[in-house]
Amino acid sequence: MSDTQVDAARHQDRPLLEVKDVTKTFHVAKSPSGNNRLRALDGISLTLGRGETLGLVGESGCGKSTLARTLMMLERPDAGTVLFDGTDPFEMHGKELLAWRRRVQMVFQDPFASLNARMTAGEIISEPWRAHRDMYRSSKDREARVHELLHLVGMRPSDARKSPQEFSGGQRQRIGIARALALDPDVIILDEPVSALDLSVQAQVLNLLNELQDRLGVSYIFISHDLSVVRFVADRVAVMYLGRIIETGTAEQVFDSPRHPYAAALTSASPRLDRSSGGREKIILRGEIPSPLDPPSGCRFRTRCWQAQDICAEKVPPTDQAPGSPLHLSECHFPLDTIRVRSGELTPTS
Amino acid sequence: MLVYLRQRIISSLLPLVVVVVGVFALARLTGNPASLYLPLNATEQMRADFMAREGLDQPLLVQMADYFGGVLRLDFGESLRTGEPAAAMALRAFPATLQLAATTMVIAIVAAVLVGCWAALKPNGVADRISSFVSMAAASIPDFWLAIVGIWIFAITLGWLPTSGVSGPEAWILPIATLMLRPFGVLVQIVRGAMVSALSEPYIKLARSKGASDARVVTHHALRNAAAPALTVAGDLAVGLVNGAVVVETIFGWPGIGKLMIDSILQRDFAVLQAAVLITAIAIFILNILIDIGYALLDARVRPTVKA
Amino acid sequence: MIFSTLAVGGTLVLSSCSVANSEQVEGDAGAASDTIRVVLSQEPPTLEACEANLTSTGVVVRSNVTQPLVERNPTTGDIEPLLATEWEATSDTEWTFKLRDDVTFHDGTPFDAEAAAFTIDRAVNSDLGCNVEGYVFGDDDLVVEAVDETTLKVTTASPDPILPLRLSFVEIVPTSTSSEEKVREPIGTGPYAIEQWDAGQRITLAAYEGFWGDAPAYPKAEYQWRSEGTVRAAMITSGEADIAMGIGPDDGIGELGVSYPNNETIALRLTGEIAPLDDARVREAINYAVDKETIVSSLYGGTDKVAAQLIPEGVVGHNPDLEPWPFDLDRAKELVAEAKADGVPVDTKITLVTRSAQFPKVTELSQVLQEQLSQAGLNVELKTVETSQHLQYQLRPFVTNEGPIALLVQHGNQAGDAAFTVEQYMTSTGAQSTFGTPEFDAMIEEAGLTEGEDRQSAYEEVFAYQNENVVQFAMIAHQTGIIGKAAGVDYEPNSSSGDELRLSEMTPAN
Amino acid sequence: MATPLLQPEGHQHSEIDRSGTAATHTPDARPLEAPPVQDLGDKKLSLFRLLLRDKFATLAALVLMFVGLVAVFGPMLVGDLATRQDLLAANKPPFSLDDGWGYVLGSDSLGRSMLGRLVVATRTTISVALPAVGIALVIGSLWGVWAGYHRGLRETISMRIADVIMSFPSLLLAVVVLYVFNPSLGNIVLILAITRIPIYLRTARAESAELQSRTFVDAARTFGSKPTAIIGRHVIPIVLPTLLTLATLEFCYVMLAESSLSFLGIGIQSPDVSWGLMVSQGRQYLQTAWWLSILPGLAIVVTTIAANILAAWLRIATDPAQRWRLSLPRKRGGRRFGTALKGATK
Repeated sequence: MSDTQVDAARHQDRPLLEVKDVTKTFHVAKSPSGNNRLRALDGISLTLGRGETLGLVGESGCGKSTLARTLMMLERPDAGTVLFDGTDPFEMHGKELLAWRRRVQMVFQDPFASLNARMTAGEIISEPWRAHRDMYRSSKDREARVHELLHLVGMRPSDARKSPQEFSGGQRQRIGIARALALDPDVIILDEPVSALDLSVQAQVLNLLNELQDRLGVSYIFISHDLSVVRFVADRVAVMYLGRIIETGTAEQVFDSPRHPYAAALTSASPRLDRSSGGREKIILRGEIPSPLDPPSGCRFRTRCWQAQDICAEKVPPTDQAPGSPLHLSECHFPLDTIRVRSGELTPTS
Repeated sequence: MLVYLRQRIISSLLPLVVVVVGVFALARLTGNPASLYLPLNATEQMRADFMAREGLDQPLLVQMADYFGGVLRLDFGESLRTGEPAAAMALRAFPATLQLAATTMVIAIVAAVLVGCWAALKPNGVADRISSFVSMAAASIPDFWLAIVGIWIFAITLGWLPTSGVSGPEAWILPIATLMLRPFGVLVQIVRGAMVSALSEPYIKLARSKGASDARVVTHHALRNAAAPALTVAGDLAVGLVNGAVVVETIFGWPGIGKLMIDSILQRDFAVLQAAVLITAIAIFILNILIDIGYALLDARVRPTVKA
Repeated sequence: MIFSTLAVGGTLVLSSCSVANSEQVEGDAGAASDTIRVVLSQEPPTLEACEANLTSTGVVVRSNVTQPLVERNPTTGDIEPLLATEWEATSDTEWTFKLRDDVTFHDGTPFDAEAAAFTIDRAVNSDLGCNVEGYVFGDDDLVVEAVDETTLKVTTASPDPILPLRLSFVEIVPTSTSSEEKVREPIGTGPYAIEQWDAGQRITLAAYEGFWGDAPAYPKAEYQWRSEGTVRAAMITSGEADIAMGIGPDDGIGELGVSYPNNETIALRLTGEIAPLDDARVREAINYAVDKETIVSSLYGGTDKVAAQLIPEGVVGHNPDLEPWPFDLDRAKELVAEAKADGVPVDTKITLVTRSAQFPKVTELSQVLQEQLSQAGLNVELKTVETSQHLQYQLRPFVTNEGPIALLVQHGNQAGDAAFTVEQYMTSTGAQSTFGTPEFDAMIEEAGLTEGEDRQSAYEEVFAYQNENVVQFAMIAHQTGIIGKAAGVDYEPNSSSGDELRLSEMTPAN
Repeated sequence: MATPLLQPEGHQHSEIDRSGTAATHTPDARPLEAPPVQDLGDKKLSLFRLLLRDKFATLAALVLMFVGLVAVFGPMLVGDLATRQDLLAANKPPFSLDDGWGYVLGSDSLGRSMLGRLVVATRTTISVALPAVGIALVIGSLWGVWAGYHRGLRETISMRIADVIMSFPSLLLAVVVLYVFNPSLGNIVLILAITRIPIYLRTARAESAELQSRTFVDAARTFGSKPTAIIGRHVIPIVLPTLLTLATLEFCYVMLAESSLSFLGIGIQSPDVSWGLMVSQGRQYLQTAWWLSILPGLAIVVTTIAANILAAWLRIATDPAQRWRLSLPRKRGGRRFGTALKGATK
């Protein structure tokens, strides 16, 4: 972390990462209604501060992974901007782009699929340097750095010679984290990093991530469908539904006083690490998630919302600030602070 | 799927044209057919007459334009050799090849699946070793040699089967046996390999430990996994057969498209060659599309995503 | 009589049977007695009568479906009456034919002079491009006139002593035949009519009840075709066919093979104007170097005959006194050395061009020839080509820029007269001749105008002169064909069987 | 009907997630029961040692080595034995020493030594089959991997070109090349190579298209690795074993195709001689001199089987994920040969 430029950037005020109105559409086989455009991301905006962990939650298929892939430039957005330190990586080329790559890294969901089984752990961890030839030029330096990284993620230097098959899932994910750290990034995008692991191992890896953040000062975007995990690591949380972020705020705000009915349902369903706030009744949502090919008009959640009214079908709800907390935003015609969150009342009556 | 089909058909049209144009041009590179069709002592005048009559005195591009003009009117020209319409000759020969190829592939696939599964149940067992050797040997015997040995043994020595020809079901046995050896040999290897992989997957082990019978494990679980690679290979093998089993057709007097093609090439019977190539090319494109569909049905992973 | 060998047995009665179902399965024991099953080496491209001089067409059509006015006796070489009973040259250029009056075509229409005139006109004078036109007639048209029902007059542009022989290739068709285009299934006057042609599979003929001559022994005939000699042989041994054409000596026919002289002669044709083959000593050396005796005895089982000239015995003009070149390797080496001493570039690569599958064991023969010529000290390279390419070497204009070429040719004189050979192969401008001399050309032209005994001796001299003074060829052998014949059939093949397989000469053996 | 909000499985599989990570991975499989492998520092040495553990693979390797040696040195040893004709000693049966060791396998229809001809034919056969397979393998594989990696138009066009080649009558190509040019070894190699390119092209494309959506390839992209580097590091090493196995099957196919060309009269031309040509020319003599076609046929079969066994073995030995299988005690050794081939062949 001796890069002075990075240090300098870190002390400025503006957020490290700023995403504005990003939209991504896929063309797929036609649906029954004749639509072949799948809007995976629909006007996503979010920010990420230095040293911060942003939790991104939502059900499968809501666009979380697409967002992650877009942030990693694995997908190109159709509209909107991604600003990293004030510059748009999608405008970059050549060396500039390569330098940006160094600052943003990713840890993937499946520790079995994300490591090439034909390489040793050492080769995997040092692979990023093959693209960044100016780092650790000599093989000796590389070896030393690999050992250092392995140590950092809690593994032994001798593990460098083993191939992924010889490790457990947790160990593999550690290797994945070490690989992400190899380029000394400012931001690591963690796409469901622990969902493939046993519960006991999950905790170890989460602790490791927290520890690394403390030590290295990296920012995380932590994607998960597991609310309890997000709550454990995230400073701020964004909730996605059908390609849109429908609520953001600090972890406390979103978890303890959700304003969007969907966020409320989501948080109510999560087994909580911390039971002190007293048991809330689980909200059971009716119906399936609508197909992203044919999203509902107006508010996307209305088909499953128990308080949907006519206006929800007609107008897209505006962004709404929670009273007294300007950074707690939600998109709902009838945010939940207008009604009482009480057991029983929220349960759909049908 | 329909979108995919339409796109695939449209994108296959151009290659079809390329094939026919290529055949058209290449065939004419192989020299002038005049001396093949005229008596040895034909005069220059007779040669010139022949060329003019067949339109061969025109520049290549003019000939090609004429040809494609005819094709658009479904007129594929006439055979130099027999004077019959070329399309009729090709259409007459093609079913014979198709029937032979289809029967061969069905039998080869069924036999290969049975033998392959049997071999895979006990890797490196006696059955496995035997089937490995037999199938590899089967795949590496020259077909014309085997055909002649087959005739020698089964038609002459034993008198069980007719030597050749297309009369009666028993006349199919030798050609099919000869043709299926290579597909069978290759497919046994594929099926066996894929089955061994599939059978060592944890979920299969689980099924086995739950007491599922071998047959059930194979048919319900492993075979489905093994089907995708087998389909790919079987498809390519079938393409080879549809393109004409020249050697087998030649030996057994099977009036198929492969024999027609080689005769047309050697006789410089351009119109027939073009018609034959066109019809097989269309068949191969259809077959390829069917393979893609089958593959997509089997394995969602490779279902083609159509991008605008 | 014409068909002296024809024996009419009790099977005649069977011919009154109605047309049996054509899907008769081969090998059916019942079929053997009334159907003669023939397996050919290829499917006839067409059965058009005016293309009948093509071997693959003629073998089915000639003398079976259609008949000419006169025919050549393949054994004696004499021209014998068929649809014409007698003929004479009424002037230098005019011939008059008397025709039979008891003949009908398969469609029932009577055969008369008009039909004969129509046929000749159609085959020789039309724009159909008939193969027979180029094969037996020159550029000049014939004037034909039907004087009355049974009298036909044919006038040639210049004197032609062998016009009847030429006309023996013209198969007579009725006037209802199209003269605009060729006809795939002709109507004729022969003992058999075409019953059905299952393209790609078989052709069946049925005996014509109104045939003017003796009814054939087999009421039906069936032709199939297989390109592999071993398979044709196997069909005989397994009882699936009665007659198989074009069997090779190693095709495994065994006892059932009947060999016959097929009028084919093989030889090396040398490009005599390209060094080193422009030196007569080198050409002679090649003749000495080829061990014809061993080739014949070892490769061809002793049935072929060592050749001294391009035509075999039985063809008008054959010189019985001509001796084959002896095998004398030392003499060959000596000649090459002499030529070399005189500055002839004997090291130049000579290309030995052969055509694949032209006749049995052609590959083996070409390798033997290459080896033997190399022994004599020549530099010989083998080149095997397919038919179409081979024709570029065989016919004018020849392939150029390939240096000296020794072409392995197979020449068959179907017509039975040396004129058909020498004009093609020996004159300096002959379509298949690489060089000649003016004296030789004059000699050949003179011979062409002679008749009878004179013609015989004139051509005998031509062949002797070729061997002594020109040496364009290194003769190898007169070939023998093998026909596979099932034990149940009596048939004696002759030199024309390969081109004209007379079904009516076949009878069930008892 | 109510459904649980959160799907219980810890596996995200959305329609738009095109990563296609192998669904066969159970989310939390324990490491395969792979016993620790000995230190594989010196790969070559250990490969050799692994080879010796497998009788069949060793035998196959020996056979291939023998064929290779014969191809390289054999023609020198037999001298003119292969070309010396003796029409009077034609078709002598094999396994008799009456005419010396040179004629131990009998003589052919021109009285040439079968042994000598087999040896000379080995060189021709190998020098047709190896380059033909090699050229098709290299061109087809690289092209296919490239097309599959980039997908889109490049993939579509490549696949249509493959369609064109596959539906083009290879015999016409053969006749054209042999007619317009000469029936030389080089041209035969060229024809066989061109017509076999689509096989590798299709296989490599399919595998590569699948691999390019794998997570570890995405990971490599996030480092900023260039496509060529990713193809070289992640795609080719994984596709290669399949392609090599395919190539050994193709090796056999090419030998057979060459013999079929000979059967049709447009293959290797005398006086050159290959196994395929010997089988083709010897077929006439099946009933009178069986050895003329059986012996070269055996050579083809034995070489093919050996190549296949070795390829199957090599496929495992070069795959770190499977290599441990080879070091197991004998009776448990699972896939000794004939492993999964995803490759396509014809």
